Amino acid sequence: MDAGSNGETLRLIAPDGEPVGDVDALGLGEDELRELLRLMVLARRLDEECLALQRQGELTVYPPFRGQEAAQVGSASALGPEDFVFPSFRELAAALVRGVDPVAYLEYHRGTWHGGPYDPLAARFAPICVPVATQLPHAVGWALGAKLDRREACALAYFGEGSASEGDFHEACNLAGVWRLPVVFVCQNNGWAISVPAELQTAGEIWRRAEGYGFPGVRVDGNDVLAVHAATRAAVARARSGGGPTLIEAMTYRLGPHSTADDPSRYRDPAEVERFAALDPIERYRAFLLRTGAADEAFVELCAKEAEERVAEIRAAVVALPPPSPEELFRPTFARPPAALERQRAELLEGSDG
Amino acid sequence: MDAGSNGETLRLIAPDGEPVGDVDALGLGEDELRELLRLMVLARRLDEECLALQRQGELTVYPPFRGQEAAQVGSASALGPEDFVFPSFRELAAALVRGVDPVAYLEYHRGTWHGGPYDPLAARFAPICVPVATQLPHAVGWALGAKLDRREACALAYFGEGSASEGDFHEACNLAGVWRLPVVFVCQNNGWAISVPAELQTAGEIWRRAEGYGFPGVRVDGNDVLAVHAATRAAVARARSGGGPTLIEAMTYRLGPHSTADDPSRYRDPAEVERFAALDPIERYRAFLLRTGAADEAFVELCAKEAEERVAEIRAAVVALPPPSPEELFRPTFARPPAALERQRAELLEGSDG
Amino acid sequence: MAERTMVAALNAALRDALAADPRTLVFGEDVGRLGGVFRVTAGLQEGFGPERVFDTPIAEAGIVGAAVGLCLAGWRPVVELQFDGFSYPALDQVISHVAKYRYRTRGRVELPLVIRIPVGGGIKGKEHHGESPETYYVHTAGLKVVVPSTPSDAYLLLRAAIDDPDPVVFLEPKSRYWAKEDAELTTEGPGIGVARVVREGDDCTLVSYGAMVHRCLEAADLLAGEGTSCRVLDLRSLVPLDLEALADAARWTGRVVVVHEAPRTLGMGAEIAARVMEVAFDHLEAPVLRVTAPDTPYPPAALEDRWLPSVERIAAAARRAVGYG
Amino acid sequence: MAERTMVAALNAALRDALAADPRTLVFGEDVGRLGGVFRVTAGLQEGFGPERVFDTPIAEAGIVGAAVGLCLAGWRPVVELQFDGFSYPALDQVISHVAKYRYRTRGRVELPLVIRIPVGGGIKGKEHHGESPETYYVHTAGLKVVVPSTPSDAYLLLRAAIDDPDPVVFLEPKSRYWAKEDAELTTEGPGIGVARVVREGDDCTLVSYGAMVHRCLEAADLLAGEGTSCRVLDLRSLVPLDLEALADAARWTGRVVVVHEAPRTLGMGAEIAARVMEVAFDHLEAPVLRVTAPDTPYPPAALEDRWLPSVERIAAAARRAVGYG
Ligand SMILES: Cc1ncc(C[n+]2csc(CCOP(=O)(O)OP(=O)(O)O)c2C)c(N)n1
Ligand SMILES: Cc1ncc(C[n+]2csc(CCOP(=O)(O)OP(=O)(O)O)c2C)c(N)n1
Ligand SMILES: [Mg+2]
Ligand SMILES: [Mg+2]
Repeated sequence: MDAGSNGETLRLIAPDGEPVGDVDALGLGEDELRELLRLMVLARRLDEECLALQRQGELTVYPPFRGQEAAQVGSASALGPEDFVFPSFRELAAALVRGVDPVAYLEYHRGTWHGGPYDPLAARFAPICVPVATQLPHAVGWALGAKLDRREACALAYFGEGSASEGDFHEACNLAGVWRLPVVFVCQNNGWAISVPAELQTAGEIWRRAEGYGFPGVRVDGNDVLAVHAATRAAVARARSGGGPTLIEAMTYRLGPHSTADDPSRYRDPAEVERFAALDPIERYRAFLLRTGAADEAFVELCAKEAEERVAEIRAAVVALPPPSPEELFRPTFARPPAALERQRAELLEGSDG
Repeated sequence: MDAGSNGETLRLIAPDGEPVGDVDALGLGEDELRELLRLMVLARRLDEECLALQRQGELTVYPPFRGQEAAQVGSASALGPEDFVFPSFRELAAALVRGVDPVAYLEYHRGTWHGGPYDPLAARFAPICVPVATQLPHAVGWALGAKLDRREACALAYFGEGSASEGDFHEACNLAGVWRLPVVFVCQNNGWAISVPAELQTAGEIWRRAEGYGFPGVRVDGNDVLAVHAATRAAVARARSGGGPTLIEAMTYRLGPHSTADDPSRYRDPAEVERFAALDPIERYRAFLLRTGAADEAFVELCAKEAEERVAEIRAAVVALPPPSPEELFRPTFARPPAALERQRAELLEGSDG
Repeated sequence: MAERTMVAALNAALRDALAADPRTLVFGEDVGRLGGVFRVTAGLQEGFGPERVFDTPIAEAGIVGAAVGLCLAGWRPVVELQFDGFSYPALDQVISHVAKYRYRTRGRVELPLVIRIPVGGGIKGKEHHGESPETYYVHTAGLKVVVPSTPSDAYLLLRAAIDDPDPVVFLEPKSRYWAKEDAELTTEGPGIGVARVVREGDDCTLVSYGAMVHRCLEAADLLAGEGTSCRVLDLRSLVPLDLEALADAARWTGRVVVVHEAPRTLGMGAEIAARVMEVAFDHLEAPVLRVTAPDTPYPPAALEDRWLPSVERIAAAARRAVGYG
Repeated sequence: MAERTMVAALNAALRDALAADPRTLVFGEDVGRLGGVFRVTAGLQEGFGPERVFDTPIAEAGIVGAAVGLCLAGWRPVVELQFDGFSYPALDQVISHVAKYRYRTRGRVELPLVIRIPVGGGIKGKEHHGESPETYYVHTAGLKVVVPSTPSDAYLLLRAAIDDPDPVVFLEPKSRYWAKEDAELTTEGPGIGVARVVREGDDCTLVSYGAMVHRCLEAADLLAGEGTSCRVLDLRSLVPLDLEALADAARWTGRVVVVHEAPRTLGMGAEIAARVMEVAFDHLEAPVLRVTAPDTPYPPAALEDRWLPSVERIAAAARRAVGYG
């Protein structure tokens, strides 16, 4: 478990599915082990469907997460119901794990609502956050609030290796460190920030930055769902018991384009993509489960079938989403709206500006 | 020399003046060694005079640097004429070393001009910079420009340990690291940021942050002028030869108040101040010079006398500084001012708005 | 009524708010042990403990971002940004999150937070210590923006801001911090969104807020001696803007002069002029005039008196308005 | 004249500027290898090498701050901030340094830098991708602020901005990026600070800039069919503002409608209304009306057409102005 913080990359399953670490120490039952596959398969199927929906004009720009299923499922599955997730904009898989209603979530990509289409407080999943790294201070604030309330809960914040170049990353880490707050910072290093490769983003290693803030950093194989889960579980336990923050850097790869508006052929070598496609996190984990006997082929098929059905339902619900009412241009802005805004509403919606 | 980067604090002179490191390796001649004392004595005398001038109403708020003379003189003296300094707001000693006209500099504290009262390009000393850490990206940009020009020169940027909590610190360090730029980041850790002690500012050690950006960090005894000089010289040499940035954390102490508007008795123990006063950088270095025979008592007296004379001149010139002309409300704003601004000028200065 | 400074009134408001609601927190740079560089938070850490009132590292974006997260955890943060010029690093958090969070979450997540900022010039400060940043906040849809001009209003409006379910940017005119005035500390009275006629008059209305209200009153005194009667309207809140009070004043006096420290272009005077024209065009007997700083950076201390609106410039504008046409 | 998009015109301007002056640099997020998320910098890295045209880490304050330092080293940086909503992290550097550096150094240090920002809505973008941030820049004394509405102006004004010795914030209306128009790529013609009458008319003036100029032209067409003749004034630069052109238009038509995408309060319309009143009060036959977004955050894509000024809203306002009184 401590491998990650010595500069080695924590790994429990080799790319071919062979266990290479102490998986038993995790203490996961077979049900729990299988659940991780079910979630990853569902997430991938939904991701594919979102791409299809986008092509069909049912969604606006969509950022696929293919290749990052283990990083998201492994980490989000280590949380308890009291914990709170602060996502960036590519964490649909994590949202699924947390039980966020995917149809509500997809209102965001359909363009019928903004980053908080679901109930963030009920889901314990903050709004989808596009200005990169700005969600990190929010996680810190929430964690401070939890600490002041003496709650045994932690905040988990997702961000990309590109986002880690922003000032907000630094301010958030430093505050979490000096206040010893229950925050788990999960960096999904997927190799690319739109067209910029990680080596043009920083000359350092992101997990190593934690030391400068006085807390541990670990690097994990982000395509190994158990390694991610193990690292996150340890970090969550430390956070909840007053041990302070942890920075986890999950090394993974963005197999798809940055978003449906992006054309990666302009900037990256398809051979690189093929190399990483061979390290697919789902295939690896499926092989692991079959090899260790934790699951059989029937289960694998069941996962696929279930995912198919669930995604068909989601799809149907998404294309049937009603457009927002024009009243929504105004209503959510203030709890106590200024009188002048009420006048603007009347002007705009009732044409009473004549 | 490498002590600093292993977590040890680089020190060449013990607090009692005893050499404890390889001073000869520095290769400084006796003239050069003596010059450092001369500069520190002059700086301190000027600092004292500024406090007096402030009390007499001749300066507005003034931030004294007493206790930090070695950190500033040791670092600034390691630069060549081609290098460029990006100060924060407490670097009058560094400015003196660089040959900035102190009378022009003090226009800032007299309230007759802003942070750039001297010619920053001629002095190779950027404007005094109050919004903390915002000068660090400027240093990075300048260094990028020097690198593109293939000039063997480096930028040296000063900041405090409190300023290192700002996002701009992080963005600047990361850019400098990934572009391998000739920048020396000098953190004067003087223990306090106004009323906030360093341990409430960060749980980490600032010099250690460098590793996360992929370049070396060193910690030096900031009250040891030779240690600071040695660390800076090494960093400057590396920077100029394409080796990239270095982060130097100089451990020192702010013996005075944050500024003349501050009352430290509200937040810090006088015993702490006494403890650090006993580690005075000037006394230490004077003892070293006398002990090693690099200087004698006559030189020490000469320094004091020269400082007295020079400061009297500065004082006389400062109190005689003319107020700025009201035309200066407008003239420096644009090289090509908008016509509307010309109209505002006429309105305001010629009362032509009647 | 006792004589009090605005600093004392603000301190009392924070103290009473902390006492009234255990979810209220006060934090920022140097607000704890020191009690703030202006002493607005003096004694609060002693009174409420270091969990309710605390110092932060120097990280304005982090401070405001943490306040957002605290709201999600059910707290009511009151943060201080130390000076106008040091509020800018937090602008991204303010514009992208504080102002939009309720909207983005369809009204499900409220941010009952207050951002206090000492603002304005006139204290012979260094650069970056005399800025008037209100335009940045007023233009940002989703925020309320409040500026008291007296100790009584400082108390009442800060209590109202802390109680408000929406985010409030609370701008404190630092040149008025130490002026003693008769002041009552009460939450009863006109709240956020209501302007106040601080002097009645018939010939011209001087519209202002914060420190410049006092200069308008001086100008009104001066003009009274010349036989010109000025109404002085203290806006008190810039968002919401009290359009009734503006319309009343414009209709009654037919002449309006707006006064503020911020530079002219897209300073608050632009909005007042536009609104007055919209609501009272037929009553206007002169263009709305603006007495403001010029469109230049805040000058060095030695020049600030020339830059800031003076009593004489205000009076001259009022004379021009009254003599117009 | 050839048909060109604004993207192509901007690309040509950058290319020609890079060729004209070896001190010119182009950098920002994804501007190098990719050629920008809008392809404005396509091919420039190939053409001028990775020292003159390069990608940066995601660090907007760092990018703008580095540009300041590059100016001190004698370079002329042209930086891109990827979207309106991601320009805010750089506001502190812009307000505290870019706008003030020349002033603070008594005119000794010039910052000939250009900050390009794709702005505005109407492209069914996600939140933070449809903002109109001009007020933040226009109010900040020390900056020039330019907004082209056509490919020709995009070329001419960007070349002028890069040549300008003062810092220029160059706002590119992204909903016009891909519209093809007849365009000439020339540096000859009215530069920064000069507005353009893009349609003559006598009854009412529609004042706008950027994308909304085209909507004003459509409204003018519609109104022409009703017998109302509208002048359309394209401001082109918001700082400096062409006061002569505004005064001429207001005096001639007596009725003025300002149109912009930004929310109403302290949007550019406020300044136009105030200025028009100042320079042409006696000629105004109706209040200056503002057709703008409401004072709410940019809405989700499904609602943006309701939020943005529509041809019909513009026409309605013009009818009100013309029928006033
Ligand atoms: C403050 C800010 N600047 C720029 C952008 C534009 N942008 C969107 S995603 C992205 C790349 C993010 O890279 P990374 O953090 O590695 O996350 P990934 O896309 O790989 O998931 C950029 C630059 C943004 N969203 N926010
Ligand atoms: C962005 C910003 N925030 C706040 C301040 C107010 N301020 C001035 S100095 C200072 C403390 C700086 O501490 P440090 O960096 O340790 O430098 P020192 O004062 O010790 O030299 C603060 C908070 C500022 N100048 N800039
Ligand atoms: Mg990435
Ligand atoms: Mg310090």
